[in-house]
Amino acid sequence: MTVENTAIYMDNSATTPVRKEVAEELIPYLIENFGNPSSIYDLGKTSKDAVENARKKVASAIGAEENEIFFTSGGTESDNWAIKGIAFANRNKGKHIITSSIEHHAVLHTCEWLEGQGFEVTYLPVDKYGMVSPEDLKNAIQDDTILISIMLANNEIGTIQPVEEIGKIARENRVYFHTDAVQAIGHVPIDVQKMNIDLLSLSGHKFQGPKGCGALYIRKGTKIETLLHGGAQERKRRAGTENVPAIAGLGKAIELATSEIEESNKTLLALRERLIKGLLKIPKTHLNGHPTQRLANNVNVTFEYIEGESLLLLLNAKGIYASTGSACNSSSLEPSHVLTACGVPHEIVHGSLRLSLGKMNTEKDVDRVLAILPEIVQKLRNMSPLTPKENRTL
Amino acid sequence: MTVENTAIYMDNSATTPVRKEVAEELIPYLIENFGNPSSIYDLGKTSKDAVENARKKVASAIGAEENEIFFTSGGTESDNWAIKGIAFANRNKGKHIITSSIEHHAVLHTCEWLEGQGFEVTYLPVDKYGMVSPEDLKNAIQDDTILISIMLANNEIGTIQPVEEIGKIARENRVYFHTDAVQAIGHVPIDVQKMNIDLLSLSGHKFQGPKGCGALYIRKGTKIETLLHGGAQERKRRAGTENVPAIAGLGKAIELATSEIEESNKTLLALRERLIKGLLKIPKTHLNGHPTQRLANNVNVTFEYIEGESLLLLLNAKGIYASTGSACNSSSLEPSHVLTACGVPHEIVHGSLRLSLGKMNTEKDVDRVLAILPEIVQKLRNMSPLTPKENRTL
Amino acid sequence: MDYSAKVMDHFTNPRNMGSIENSDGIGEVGNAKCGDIMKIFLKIEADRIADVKFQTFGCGAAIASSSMATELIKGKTLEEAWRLSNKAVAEALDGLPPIKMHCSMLAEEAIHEAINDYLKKKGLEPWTE
Amino acid sequence: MDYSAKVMDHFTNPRNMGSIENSDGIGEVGNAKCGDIMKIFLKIEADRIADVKFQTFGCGAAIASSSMATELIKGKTLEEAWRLSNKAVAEALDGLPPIKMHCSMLAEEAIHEAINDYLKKKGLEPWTE
Ligand SMILES: Cc1ncc(COP(=O)(O)O)c(C=O)c1O
Ligand SMILES: Cc1ncc(COP(=O)(O)O)c(C=O)c1O
Repeated sequence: MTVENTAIYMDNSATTPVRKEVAEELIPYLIENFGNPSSIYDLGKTSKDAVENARKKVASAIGAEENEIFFTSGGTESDNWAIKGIAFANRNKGKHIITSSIEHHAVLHTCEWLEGQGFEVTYLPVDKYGMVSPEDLKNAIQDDTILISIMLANNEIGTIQPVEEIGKIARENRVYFHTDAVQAIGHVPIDVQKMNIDLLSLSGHKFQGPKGCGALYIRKGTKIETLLHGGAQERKRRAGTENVPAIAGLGKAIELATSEIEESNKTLLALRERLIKGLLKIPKTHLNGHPTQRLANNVNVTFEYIEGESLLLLLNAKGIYASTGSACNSSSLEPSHVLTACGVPHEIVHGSLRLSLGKMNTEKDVDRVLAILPEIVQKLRNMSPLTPKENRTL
Repeated sequence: MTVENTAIYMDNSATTPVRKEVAEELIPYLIENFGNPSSIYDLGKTSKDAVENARKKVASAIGAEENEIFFTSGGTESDNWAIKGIAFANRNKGKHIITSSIEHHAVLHTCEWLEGQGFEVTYLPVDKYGMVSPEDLKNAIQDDTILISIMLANNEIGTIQPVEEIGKIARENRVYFHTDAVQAIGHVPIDVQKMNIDLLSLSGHKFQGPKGCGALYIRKGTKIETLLHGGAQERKRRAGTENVPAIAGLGKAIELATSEIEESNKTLLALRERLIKGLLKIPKTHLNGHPTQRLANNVNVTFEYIEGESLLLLLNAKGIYASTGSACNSSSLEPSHVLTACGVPHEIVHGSLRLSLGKMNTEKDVDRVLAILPEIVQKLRNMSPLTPKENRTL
Repeated sequence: MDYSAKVMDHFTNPRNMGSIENSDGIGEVGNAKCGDIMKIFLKIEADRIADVKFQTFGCGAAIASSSMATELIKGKTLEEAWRLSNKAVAEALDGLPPIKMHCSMLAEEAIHEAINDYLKKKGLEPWTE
Repeated sequence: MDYSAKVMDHFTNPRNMGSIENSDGIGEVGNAKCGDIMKIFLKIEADRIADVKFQTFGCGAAIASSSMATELIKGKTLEEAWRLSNKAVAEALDGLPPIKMHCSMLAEEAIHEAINDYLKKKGLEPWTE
């Protein structure tokens, strides 16, 4: 980690630094091996080999076959492609889509757009931990349901959905099942066969791969339309000159991330629990998300009476980088739809803090955060008109 | 140029190596300055500054304002967004789109897809040089025409369209004008004001910037729908975590490329003319594209009686990297739609060779190609059943 | 976040933070749902703002706006304080990001509320313009 | 292009390239529009292929297929030559990219045409199966 030594980066769910090994894999394709993979000559072949080698690695990371992996420009494009692609290709079969109310905006806003195109969308509720109920899902399936899109793990609260059960229900009802696994890669072991997943989105920069590069897994035989039309790349299903350096990097990153899951989760889990335990000692503090069915790197708490953006600014001043679900920190001025869907009251949503751990974080980092946070929270509480007398020190 | 010393890369229209200065600009954002531009803390601000700095450079390269530039994953996405975005946002106004028959597939296949969605598309013909006629365009405009999409310069034959005239016609008829400038950047000076361009696509890797990153210029006030839905990036119009390293690199690349146009065109033009003159000495060889209104770096010829893929393979064996419009080299098994639209007979289209020059090419390279090509052409002609006796040496 | 140095200064070291016991006027605007609540306490002496304090639940811009607005009205006549516009607050802070301009609005409104609270307590007509 | 070493060898150094004056049978298939024309010349002696040459307009796979196919039928009986399948040609080349399999088809067809041309010239029934 090369953020200035004193800084503590705890926003790994937002993005991660490219790993050294990944940078080394990627950089030679910028200047030396810059050929276009579609070109017939040797320089093109080198690039093509890099892309196919990465495809193999992505496939093996999720139990898929190589020709089921399509490279995209990231998680957002993968989500858009999966959902619009299935919707448009299967609209003669039906117009109903099921998703959850805590999906990433790349899924939710795509679904909302489809509603404008004549599709019907059911947004499943979640319980207070952010869990979708398989019973609810079963009940939501209609004769004309063509797609279920439920994320594997949530980006804000880290809740891991019962994907295998959802996949089984989808299969039994012959409905395509898409899962946004952007946050899950490198944290949750994935097997698209066992989990009955038909489409899966992933994004390189969430697991120390490059930004601007992702993939969509599409099960063989799936009826899906193309989203980006043009050249014959990606077996004519995703046009555009391949981002060879990024694809090569993504391949390396997913290989490393998935091969190290067990070891990495052990470390992260210990840090996570230490952090949660310490945070909950601050009065009027609540844990968001599921206590156990959660990503090993995700901590999300709310502090009553204070607002997240000002919390982040004070943390930043101390060199601690984190995120919040407060509306004040979102360009839409809407508070976190995820926490709201979990039933967290609006005023409390604004006081949420997400600390997402990564490879670079240490116990020392955790302890420093735990040393610094209480006084920052107190400072803001003293400033807030909402804080009851007993929680003031001033 | 770091291709092995003996190799001659003359496929710069396919892709280009990242420039050293561009790589230097880009690499620090992989590991050190890896923050997410949407993040509030300092590390995020560094990334955001990089993106906005690049946006400024792109804007100034084409005479636009910063808030009219939107970063995408490349030329293909830009073309798809421009055309689908305008079509969907303006369909209550009309369903008619005008384009040309020599556009890149990113435009053509997008238009074809829109035909399937109930839009009507006119594909303007071109003359034997690949020129669109402004008269034809005027005649094609209907009351319900909502978009004209004509490329600035063609990727196969280098023909430069009378874009300023086209822009004027579009403006007079109050029709949006999109131009695919992917091949033009760094070769043709562009001013979106003077040229009345409403939307313009560009792609980093065509001017020594990174692959997988492009931009779409959208004139302020243009009614356009979003293509990739999700987060609030790019002023809520193009979702997805920004590809910060690539965007920073693209900014640097476009700055360098456009500031050096004059100087670079002078060099390229001399090489191009030397190459064309030498090639036309080979019997039964024809120049494709316009003799003067063409990109300074584009050479495209056809050799009668032979097929392009085998030509490329023999060139590759000599370390010369080029491309062809032959069907045998395309994954669609269709010969170049561009040459076909120019009226080049099918059997001759297969014998086309594109040599696209770049910064790294020298007069020595040109002379070496001219020394090697005649014997390769002759070898294939001797093999071909189409070659008349007088053109055989065996 | 694109905050000016002035905003960051007033956010990190807010002036006039706190409350006033037995204040002469209190204004509270905003709501927790939107993530911003601003509460202004006034001490009035001879139609002048002898003292002012604030409590704010909200983002950096909201806190900085509260701090700056209270600074700007301290010692001023009620009329002068009433005429403090949100634009003036934002300008005094060397500008606010467009998306945060509503925070300076909040400061203006809170001052109006507090002045009217004072006027009402005195049995006077509240001001409207 | 994902060509095997064998394909590249036969493409770069094609065997049996050329034509035969006074050949006993000629087969020409494909068309210039598709980018592939293959022409096979046979010299037949005692129902055996005493010599064979080809001319090909086409891609690397087409040229390599011509070269390999002519090698495979040289010295064979007409019946053996007739039974040469496109799959056998492709296999002998260590495989062809899927999109290029039609090139080996062309070789099989050109041989059939050439054999039937010979049979017709001899006043015999052309073979069909
Ligand atoms: C769950 C989830 N889905 C999708 C995305 C979108 O990925 P990207 O920003 O790489 O396009 C993200 C991250 O932003 C995410 O966390
Ligand atoms: C004229 C033209 N338009 C669009 C594209 C597509 O650009 P990209 O492959 O970067 O998506 C290309 C290049 O392939 C091109 O030459």
